[in-house]
Amino acid sequence: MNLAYYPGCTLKNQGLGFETSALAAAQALDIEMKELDRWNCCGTVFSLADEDLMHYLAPMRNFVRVQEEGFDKVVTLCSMCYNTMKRTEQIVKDDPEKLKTINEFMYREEDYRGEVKLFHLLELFRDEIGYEEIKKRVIRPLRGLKVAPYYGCMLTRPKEIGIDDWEEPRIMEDLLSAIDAEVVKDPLRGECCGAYHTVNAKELVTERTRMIVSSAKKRGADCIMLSCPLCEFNLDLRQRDTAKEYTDFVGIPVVYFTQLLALALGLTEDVCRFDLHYIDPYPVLVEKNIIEEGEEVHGKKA
Amino acid sequence: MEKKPKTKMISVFVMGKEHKVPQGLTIMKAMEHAGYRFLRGAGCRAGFCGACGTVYRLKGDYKLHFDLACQTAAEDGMALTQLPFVPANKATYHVRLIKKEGNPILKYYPEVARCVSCNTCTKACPQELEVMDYVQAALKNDIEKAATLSFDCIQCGMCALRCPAEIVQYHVGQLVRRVHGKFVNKSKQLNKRVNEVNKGKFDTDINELMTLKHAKIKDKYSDRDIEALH
Amino acid sequence: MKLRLSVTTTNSALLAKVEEISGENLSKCYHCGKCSAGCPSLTNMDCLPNQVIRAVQLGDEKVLESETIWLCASCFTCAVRCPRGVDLSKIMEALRLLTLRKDVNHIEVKELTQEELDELPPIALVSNFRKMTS
Amino acid sequence: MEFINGYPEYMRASIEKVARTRQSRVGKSFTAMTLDERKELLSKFHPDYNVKGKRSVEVGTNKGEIIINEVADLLEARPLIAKDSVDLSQIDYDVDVLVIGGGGAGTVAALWANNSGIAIDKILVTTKLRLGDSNSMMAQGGIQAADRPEDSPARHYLDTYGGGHFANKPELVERLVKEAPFIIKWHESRGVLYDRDENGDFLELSGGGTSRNRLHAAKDYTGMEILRCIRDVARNRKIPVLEFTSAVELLTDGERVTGAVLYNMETEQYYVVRAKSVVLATGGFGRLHVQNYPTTNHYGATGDGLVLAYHAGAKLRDMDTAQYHPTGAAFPEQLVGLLITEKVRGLGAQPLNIDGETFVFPLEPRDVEAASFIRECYDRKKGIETPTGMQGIWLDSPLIEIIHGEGAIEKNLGAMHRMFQRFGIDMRKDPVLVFPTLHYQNGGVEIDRDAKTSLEGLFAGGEVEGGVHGKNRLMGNSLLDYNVFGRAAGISAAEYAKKAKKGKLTLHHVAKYNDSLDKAHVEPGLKAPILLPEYRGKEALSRALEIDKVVGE
Repeated sequence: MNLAYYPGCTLKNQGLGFETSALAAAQALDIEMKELDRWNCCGTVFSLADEDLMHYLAPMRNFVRVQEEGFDKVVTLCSMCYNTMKRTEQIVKDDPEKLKTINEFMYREEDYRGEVKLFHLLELFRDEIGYEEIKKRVIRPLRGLKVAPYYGCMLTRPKEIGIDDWEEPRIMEDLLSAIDAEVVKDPLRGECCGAYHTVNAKELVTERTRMIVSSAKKRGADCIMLSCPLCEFNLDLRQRDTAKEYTDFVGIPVVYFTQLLALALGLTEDVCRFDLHYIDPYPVLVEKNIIEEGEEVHGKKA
Repeated sequence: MEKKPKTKMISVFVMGKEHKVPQGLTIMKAMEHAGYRFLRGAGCRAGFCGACGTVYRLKGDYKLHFDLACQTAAEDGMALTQLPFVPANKATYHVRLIKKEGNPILKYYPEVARCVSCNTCTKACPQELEVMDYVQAALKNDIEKAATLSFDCIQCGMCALRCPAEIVQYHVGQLVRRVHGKFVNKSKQLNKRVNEVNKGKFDTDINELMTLKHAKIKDKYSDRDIEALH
Repeated sequence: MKLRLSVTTTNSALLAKVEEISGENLSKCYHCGKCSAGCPSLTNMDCLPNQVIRAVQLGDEKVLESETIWLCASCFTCAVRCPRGVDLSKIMEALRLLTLRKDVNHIEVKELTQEELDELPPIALVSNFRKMTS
Repeated sequence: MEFINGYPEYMRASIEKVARTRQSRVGKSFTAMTLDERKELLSKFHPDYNVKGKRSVEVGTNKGEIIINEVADLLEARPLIAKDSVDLSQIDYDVDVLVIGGGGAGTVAALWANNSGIAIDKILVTTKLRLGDSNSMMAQGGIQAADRPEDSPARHYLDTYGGGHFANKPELVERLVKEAPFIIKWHESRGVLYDRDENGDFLELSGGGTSRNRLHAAKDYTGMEILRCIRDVARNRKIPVLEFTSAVELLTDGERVTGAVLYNMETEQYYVVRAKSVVLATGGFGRLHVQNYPTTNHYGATGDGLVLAYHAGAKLRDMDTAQYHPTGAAFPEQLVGLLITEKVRGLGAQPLNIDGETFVFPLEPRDVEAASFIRECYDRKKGIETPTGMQGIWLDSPLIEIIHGEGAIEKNLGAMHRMFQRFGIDMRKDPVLVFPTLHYQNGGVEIDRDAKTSLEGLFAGGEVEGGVHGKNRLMGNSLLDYNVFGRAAGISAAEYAKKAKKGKLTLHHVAKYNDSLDKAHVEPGLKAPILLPEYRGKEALSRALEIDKVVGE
């Protein structure tokens, strides 16, 4: 499969482990993903104003890059990138006038023809590889690990671009089943984490983190699994601030779906970069015999 | 010697005022020919210092052009003004204290996160740099790429004046280059040589040269072997 | 925030502008309150999301000063649940833009501390600045 | 005028001749000159050897010495301000160290004065244009430092001393070469991005007159990369800088330098500065257009520092020579005077006359090469005239790709290729037009190894000082000079300021100087320092229009 890969800015910063585990897992599944030579931040949030063409430029430009490099398919891991770019893909398909106006403004670029198709990596696993196939490739089943999948907003809403049903999604649950982990179904899996309010209204995010994490924990989850670096930051690092507010609060680790998949495919832990997480996932992974005690990775001893 | 034809005169509009100047001059020289004396708006006069950023439109064309007055030919009907100064805040930092982790650029220039990838900065760059790409590289913490792409920046500031996100690209470029410089592999032989000099390793040789008679040192100079010839 | 709604305060210019920016037809809303019921930011809001629509319908410009429009996190829960197909997230965006387009920021970037900037990932800054700075 | 591929139509006949003879010139070289031939050529055609280009100065410390006309004119000009034109009792700035000049040397001096214990608010930098506007910013080639195992500071000494015709001051060369590796290390620690190999060692090149590959470069923006980085350090430290403010006279108490009178060129106000010590870092004199040559120098290079120091009684040296680079661009007008690196000839491009004939060995020493170009244009009348009336010689750049293969120009001379391309000239297909250009002030205010001038309280660093380079500077030693002696001046000025008391502020030396001008019967006319060159009206056109009036007669 000939695929371009669009990382997004946070996967090169705090979310590095998302990228490294995804690339390693993809390789193990024989998927070739080529990072675009040139790409820019997608803008992270899709402009919701109908006439605000300026904010379509960033995602559009990335589609131009995909086209320039000779691909017609591009895959992304980050939920926010997925959402922003997918909605842009939709807009230019539905509104050729908008496409024309944007192309004219970006006169230094080649015209975007509107033909690139964007996938989320989860879709790729489900639809192109197939969970049955993934199941066959599992070397280290995550048996006994109780995982609460968390969708947040951007993977399933709005309906038109969701990668799964917005009320009853199962794409993450099915992946977890394929790698033999135990699914903890949490009613708050589609609730918003507070998103960018983490910058200016930390207390709002802290409260939502408490709700979402506590709910998953109450249902017996060992960890939360997600696909968005902003949700990850809020549900993971903001547990620190939650704990300051609620002294009885006990958190659980937050991991990316690619990290669990990489472990299941038998890859070494260093592709996961768990050292970048605030709540250390090691103890629980050791406890569930998924990682052997004493393995030293990135200076941290499990 | 071949006879050269008479030089044609062209019209240049400096801040709206029309001047007739000989064809083939730079904008800078055309303005001087017209009687302007630069204080601001001229520096190295060779495309290195960024003092003479100029914005102009050509006859009948809606496009706004950005160039250096010292490196661009005046054209007939050109309407121009200089932008010799750009109000821009420079962050204060100490490169010695900067860490690679996190995003050091966003720490000092958080407004980089406001970039909408409109590419207007790139269009405004007289050096034809991919300004937007280096700002984006900085955002994703690809310091090396940002340093490389911004290397030829002469800090004229046209990018910062055009940016709808109000980013000061050229200061961001300065920071990324210094941060990159901090983390590149350092020269071992340089370190060794500095220590040798400090210990006086070359003092005897140099003292000998300093006290040598004129004819002797002339011979020594003529006889020295030259690496470039090998 | 208390909204005083009356026919005399009706300002159809506001309604027209919001409909133009958002592309949404506000008169479709029949105030069932489903949007407010599912809104994750509700506890911090000074008026209900469907009250925002009502205010715009009646042209009350005070809605521009409400915290509600800024507390919306564009999670689209309201958008997917609306029985009338109104995308409230787009209306909220339009209302924010009416302030931002006057070159008024909702947050000041320079007030972020070095410690905050040290730990906040780019995704948080980019999204926040897009929603809250002009 | 019609232009075809960047050149005016009338030049095309000559360019075709060049193209026609190209294949037959491959692999053939013009014979190098004998020492006698060189001597004769130089004495007839090199601007430095032109007796009409120099004369004896009539006043001041160097009275009776032979000095370049344009400099002598400047020294014999009436001071800009008289003894009583400024109220010296109103002190506007009271500092420990005043640095005059905000280019490389001035910025380095200010930083090292601060490093040596002078508080930031007790330092003042004053500069005619903006901080950093200087020749230091424009240097392309590189900076010398003998840090490779096969090289040594002693070798660097020998190269520099020989290159300067053995007229350099040995103690200065000693400091220059010994501190060179330290300077590079200092730059490294501040984040200057020199070209390196994968191990972190520098990619070092050879320059004219260097016996080892010793040039540290940052692409072809070496000067810019160093100075913008150092300037950033100074800006982070918030060193006070007065921009667009020139020093117009030093102040003395009769025995030592105690401050300066500054002139705000925008508001036309004078400022009085009292300082315990003063660093002169005003750069060179290229904008004097010695013998009407175009120049590679920046807009403010008018030799002001020489004037200031001389009025106060400082000694100058080596003011009888200037450095001319043989290959400055001569066309298009927009690029006139800009440097075309020696590397172009090194890669095989031959200089040719209007008939496409070779007339000189391409790799003669710089002065010989330059003199032969002048002879070809003004004596043999075989130059190419540009639309603005300049003379030029073809440099047959397409030969480079015949010799080294396609792509060689973009790979080795990328920046220059782009520079010409902006004006529609493709140097891979057509030759480029060149003519010698005024490049560097070899001499200046004499200093000792601590950058002390002959005046108490006055220190100097960079192009304004003399003695480091003798009669000719080597490529890569100017960036080094401003760092080594800018630093030395900053440190010495700081140490001096720590011990010195505040002095009385007078302009008595100016009155005295005026008297000596009267006594020497020098006609009042020009006033100095001149601050900025005059380019209005016809002066806007390129120089070298009337060189034939002084050479080749």
